[in-house]
Amino acid sequence: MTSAPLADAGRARHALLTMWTIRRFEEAVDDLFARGLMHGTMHLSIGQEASATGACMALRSDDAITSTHRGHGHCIGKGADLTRMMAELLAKETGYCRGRGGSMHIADVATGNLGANGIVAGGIPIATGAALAYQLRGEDRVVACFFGDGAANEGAFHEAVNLAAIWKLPVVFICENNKYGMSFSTEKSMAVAHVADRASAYGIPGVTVDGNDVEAVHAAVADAVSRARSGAGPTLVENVTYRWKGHSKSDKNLYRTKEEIAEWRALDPIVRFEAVVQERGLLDEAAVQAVRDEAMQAMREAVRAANAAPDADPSDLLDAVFAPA
Amino acid sequence: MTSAPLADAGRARHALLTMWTIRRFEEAVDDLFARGLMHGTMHLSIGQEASATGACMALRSDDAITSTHRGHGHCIGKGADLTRMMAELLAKETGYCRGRGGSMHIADVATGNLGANGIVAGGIPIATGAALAYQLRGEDRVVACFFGDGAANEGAFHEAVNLAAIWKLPVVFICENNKYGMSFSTEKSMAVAHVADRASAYGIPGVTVDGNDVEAVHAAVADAVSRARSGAGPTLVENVTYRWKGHSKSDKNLYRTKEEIAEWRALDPIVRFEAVVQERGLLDEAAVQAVRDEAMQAMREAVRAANAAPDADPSDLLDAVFAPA
Amino acid sequence: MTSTTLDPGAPTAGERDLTYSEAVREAIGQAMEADDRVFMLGEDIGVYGGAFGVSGDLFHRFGGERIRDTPISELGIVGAAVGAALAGMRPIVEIQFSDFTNQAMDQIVNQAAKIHYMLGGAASVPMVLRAPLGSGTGAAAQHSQSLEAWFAHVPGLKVVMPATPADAKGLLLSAIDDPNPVIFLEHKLLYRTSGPVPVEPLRVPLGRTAVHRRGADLTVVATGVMVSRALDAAAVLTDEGVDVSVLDPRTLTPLDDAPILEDVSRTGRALLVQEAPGHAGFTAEIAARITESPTLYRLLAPVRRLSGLDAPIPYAPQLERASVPQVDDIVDAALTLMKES
Amino acid sequence: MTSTTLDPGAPTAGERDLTYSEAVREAIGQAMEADDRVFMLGEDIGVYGGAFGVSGDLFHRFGGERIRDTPISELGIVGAAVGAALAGMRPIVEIQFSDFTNQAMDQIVNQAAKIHYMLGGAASVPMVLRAPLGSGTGAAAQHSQSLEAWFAHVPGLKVVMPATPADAKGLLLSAIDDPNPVIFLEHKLLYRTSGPVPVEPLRVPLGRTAVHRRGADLTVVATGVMVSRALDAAAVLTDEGVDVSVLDPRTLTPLDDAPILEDVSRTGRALLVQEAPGHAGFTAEIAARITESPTLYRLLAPVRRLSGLDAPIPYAPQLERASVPQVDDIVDAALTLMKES
Ligand SMILES: Cc1ncc(C[n+]2csc(CCOP(=O)(O)OP(=O)(O)O)c2C)c(N)n1
Ligand SMILES: Cc1ncc(C[n+]2csc(CCOP(=O)(O)OP(=O)(O)O)c2C)c(N)n1
Ligand SMILES: [Mg+2]
Ligand SMILES: [Mg+2]
Repeated sequence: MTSAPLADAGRARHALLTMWTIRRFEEAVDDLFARGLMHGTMHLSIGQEASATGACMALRSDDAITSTHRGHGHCIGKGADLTRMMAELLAKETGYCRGRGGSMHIADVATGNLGANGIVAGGIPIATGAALAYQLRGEDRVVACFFGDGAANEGAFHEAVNLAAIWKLPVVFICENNKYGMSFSTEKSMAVAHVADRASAYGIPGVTVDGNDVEAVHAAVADAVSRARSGAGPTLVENVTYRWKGHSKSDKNLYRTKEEIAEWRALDPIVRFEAVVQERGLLDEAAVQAVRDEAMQAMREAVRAANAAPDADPSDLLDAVFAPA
Repeated sequence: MTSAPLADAGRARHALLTMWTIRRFEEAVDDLFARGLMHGTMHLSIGQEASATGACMALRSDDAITSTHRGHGHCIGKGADLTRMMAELLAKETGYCRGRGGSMHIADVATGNLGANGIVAGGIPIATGAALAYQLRGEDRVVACFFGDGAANEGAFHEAVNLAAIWKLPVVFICENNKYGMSFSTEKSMAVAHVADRASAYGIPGVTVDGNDVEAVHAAVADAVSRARSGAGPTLVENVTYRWKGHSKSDKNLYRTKEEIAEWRALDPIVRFEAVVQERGLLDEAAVQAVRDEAMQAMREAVRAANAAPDADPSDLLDAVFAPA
Repeated sequence: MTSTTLDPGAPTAGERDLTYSEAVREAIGQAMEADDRVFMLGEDIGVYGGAFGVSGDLFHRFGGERIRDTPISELGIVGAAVGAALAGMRPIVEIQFSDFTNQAMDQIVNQAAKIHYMLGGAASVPMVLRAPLGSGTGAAAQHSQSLEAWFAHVPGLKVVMPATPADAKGLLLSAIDDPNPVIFLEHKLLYRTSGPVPVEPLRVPLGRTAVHRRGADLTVVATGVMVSRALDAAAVLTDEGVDVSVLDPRTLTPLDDAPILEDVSRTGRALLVQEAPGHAGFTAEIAARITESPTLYRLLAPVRRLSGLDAPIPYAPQLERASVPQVDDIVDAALTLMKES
Repeated sequence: MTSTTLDPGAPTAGERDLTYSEAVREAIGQAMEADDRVFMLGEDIGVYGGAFGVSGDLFHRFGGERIRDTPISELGIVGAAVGAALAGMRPIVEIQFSDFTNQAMDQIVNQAAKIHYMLGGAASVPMVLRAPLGSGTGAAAQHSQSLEAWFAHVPGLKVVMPATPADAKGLLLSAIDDPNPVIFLEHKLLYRTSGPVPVEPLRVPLGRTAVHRRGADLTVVATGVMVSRALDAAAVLTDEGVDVSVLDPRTLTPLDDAPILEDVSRTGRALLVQEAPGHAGFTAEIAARITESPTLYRLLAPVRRLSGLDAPIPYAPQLERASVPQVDDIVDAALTLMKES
């Protein structure tokens, strides 16, 4: 099942629906934020939907992920409830974190999402540790660890990937290389062409994938997942992609050109996959439209339900610091 | 001058004398410690003398080094005063650090030694920063950064080498791979054969050298130094060597075999270089013996002078915390 | 030796209003003009202008060599600053959020703070680490901490927490001059506040408590954003008939405690306000100093600390507000304290 | 709810003398036997037996999977423990010297401490981080720190500092049981000290101050190695006609302050002893609690802190000794305090 291609109509539809759902979710967040209805800061993954979708579809439901500050897509890809996600962002008691975490800390342990992370590279050692737990218990579960190109310059990346390599842990390191860590381009931050070039330093395979091609992502991650599940250890998969929006809400886009953004918008992973499924006859235009409508509908419903939920309650903040014995 | 080989008598003699001085220094420390006359813990570099010697001889006097917990050899190689070193270890006021630092913190800014370090990999970012200072000021000075194989698994290694690589800083990273980080062998701590294999992750050259061959070390480091000085950026040089003694004074050597130690003792870098210089007719037996005597004599004198010096003075400890404006 | 700023009112000659972030930027610019050894490194401080816009146009004025963008490698860049300082430069590192000093703690604590001492004085590490601290922006637990007490607990570090634009500029200039590592903690809610700042690069010396106002009844000691909240509270309290002093130590190390002890001796009541969690927080040090001094015998009531909850900072705005002292909380605490004696 | 240990004398039935490090090892062994989820990871804990010999033969008893040697990667291994804990295990990480927690601070402070809260309670991080702290071994500034105050200042961490072999065992078992991250700080000078320890895996609950002795004149509060120094000082003081209490909070978070406040209320004098530097150290918290409570009104003299110098720990033995409180210093401080009232 896991490594089945996205070539049957059911899985193709699922991939497309996931990508549309991510897109619509991010757009809704962008809109709510712009209208002053959402608080804090937000890191949107518009343009990167194929990476989260293709990767998560290569996982079993009992596999886990760790995610990042740009984590809404991963969360949705792994099967989170949109209303609880939106409720979290809207600072509601019914949110995934009861309003305590917000965008950068959404987790859904039930669906195997061990958490977004506000710390660049913070999730990489954690993913490694979860994989160690599975290995110690003899379970055949795998962890997919998402991080950005910028994160690959943190010491945490180095230490954790090395641990996973020497212990042959069942983890797949998925770098979403969107060409920038905030404003700093990969040309400037690394003296190698690809983050995947770093795999050789750990004696593990590294592969660079067109991260806007959901099928390519899926195939590469599925291979890496089988490898991990079989006990052969980690793989570093680099999905080359792009974020359309600024890094966060305070970005003025001074470090990149309008042309570059336009070029990448032309490589929209969703438009592209819609064309593929129609060419292959997996879905017709009506079916594609139905997917779009379904995503839009689900999002509207999530925003409505989340808005209606009670605000997060400040009365018991101290109770929540320690887990009860 | 810098990259002259060790093939003339003067430089050969200097190399041999340096190695013998390091050996005698370490033996003296071992002895003083065993007799309860020295305090704390000590990390001896017996067996690794060729690395410190060959590397430091490839440097100009205004070049700098950063060193490690196993740093006596680097310090001597860079030209430190033996009496002040010994005085430091004997907790004397005349020691390099006035008794405040001890073995793991000896520095000699005058001879360009920016300091040993009690923190594994702690010196790597510091070396990088010193190299940045030279580059910013347009000076053609180079920093040689010593560290162990174990240090190459720290995040500090990764971050600092990457910075040096992207900014083409004048630094040479010299890994003294003695096969163990304390008890943990490189076979277990890395999934690559050589630390130098990690250079490719940073887009810099990596070279593995017989670290018990002082000429090979010298040649490799000299190349790397010229490269750095010319503005072409850092190189990772890995000197494969071995420490004869335990990791520190508390090591019971449970993690390696007597046979392995014996094999490496047979590869004594000093015996080997003595044979080379005699074969080549650079020094005759008498000249070699004179070198040995000189080293022994210098050491005896250093121990004597250091012992005679006043003890470090506890009366002004608070004054030394902050540098005066 | 206390510099008394009893009426930080309208700009006088040679001053004009700047925001706190403009004041920081101006100090850096003036220091860089005056001294080639000064340079800055940090993530996104170049063309982006800094995560909080503090470096702004410095990149355009001084170029990318001296306003140096870095990869996301806090440990590496702080270590690079340590090395550059040892080699004779005067680096200023910007860490985007002070929470990420956690990444660089080895270089801050095990290296920068100790090198001068460990080397018996043979070298020093003149560097400044600037980082925004505090909550109030909805950035949640990993982007909102106030860790000043940690740095104060490390011998060898100086620790500065400016509360006004003028202090931000003047203290930063002193920090850059200082031959020791200085941790310079800017409160992110203050960046957009404004006040009079001297045009000239005038230094505010490290180790001088500022007396923002003097009152007869109670001494409030506050740091960072709590200084302006304390001043707001003082205004409300005046209407309630309670006349309070507001003091800001400005530097936690060195700590100029004499003016605090004097003022508390005079009023007999101390309210110590910080945003950080109370447990083992910095105001405990101030409380302890009061208790160790003869001021103890002048107390009319227990010393009170008003601190952030002993909890991480939550995301939701209403939760975040409830987690750290607000003006009302200061007013309430002061009124309660008045009743305790 | 205070557990009073008034006479920790000779072993009783079910006890025998163990060293502190044997007691730690026994706790780990018993926890690992009882619960498959418990495992250990750290540098050189395997065949080497640990930098301080604490893991000893555990590697031979439990094998290299569960007594897992790691590369020198503190951030990585603490993070791996966080991840393993999230995934249902009960990891115990050993950090060779507590100074190297600086390397791992992000995972300790930004991750482990906050995850339960940030996730609204949806997950927890049951892990123990063990690390030796303190000076006295000639290992100098980067291997001798006492950073307990830092951990105490981080909401979400529990902080334990056992002072006796029995406490080491009983508190470690409680720490392993606890569903939260626990920082367990062992003093390296205590490893070879011995005392009676129960054979059974009896828990000493977290959050109970130990009363080692009660005296009429003065209350000494001490932690870590200072507890035994305080007890030695107490014996000397008895000869001088001064009768002191010695209390050890044992856990800094949660802090059981009631017995301390009670005892100080009774004696009227408090001497707070720690090895760490005084400035912003943990005893400031205890001083502040005294000052905030009605105990303030029972004080016959100022509260006194006796701490390590506000300086790094030097290498030379005579300098090192001069840097932290010794038995004589405690005696002197107590006598001085008696004269102050
Ligand atoms: C340790 C740390 N350093 C810096 C930041 C601030 N920051 C947040 S996201 C980000 C850029 C991350 O780049 P990348 O890893 O490529 O992910 P992307 O944002 O491109 O998805 C930065 C610098 C942080 N959150 N954590
Ligand atoms: C950050 C840190 N972790 C652990 C230690 C303890 N320690 C001191 S030396 C050492 C081994 C270092 O191995 P390597 O880098 O190979 O140098 P070698 O001792 O072999 O020369 C260890 C683990 C330390 N000093 N610093
Ligand atoms: Mg990126
Ligand atoms: Mg080694």
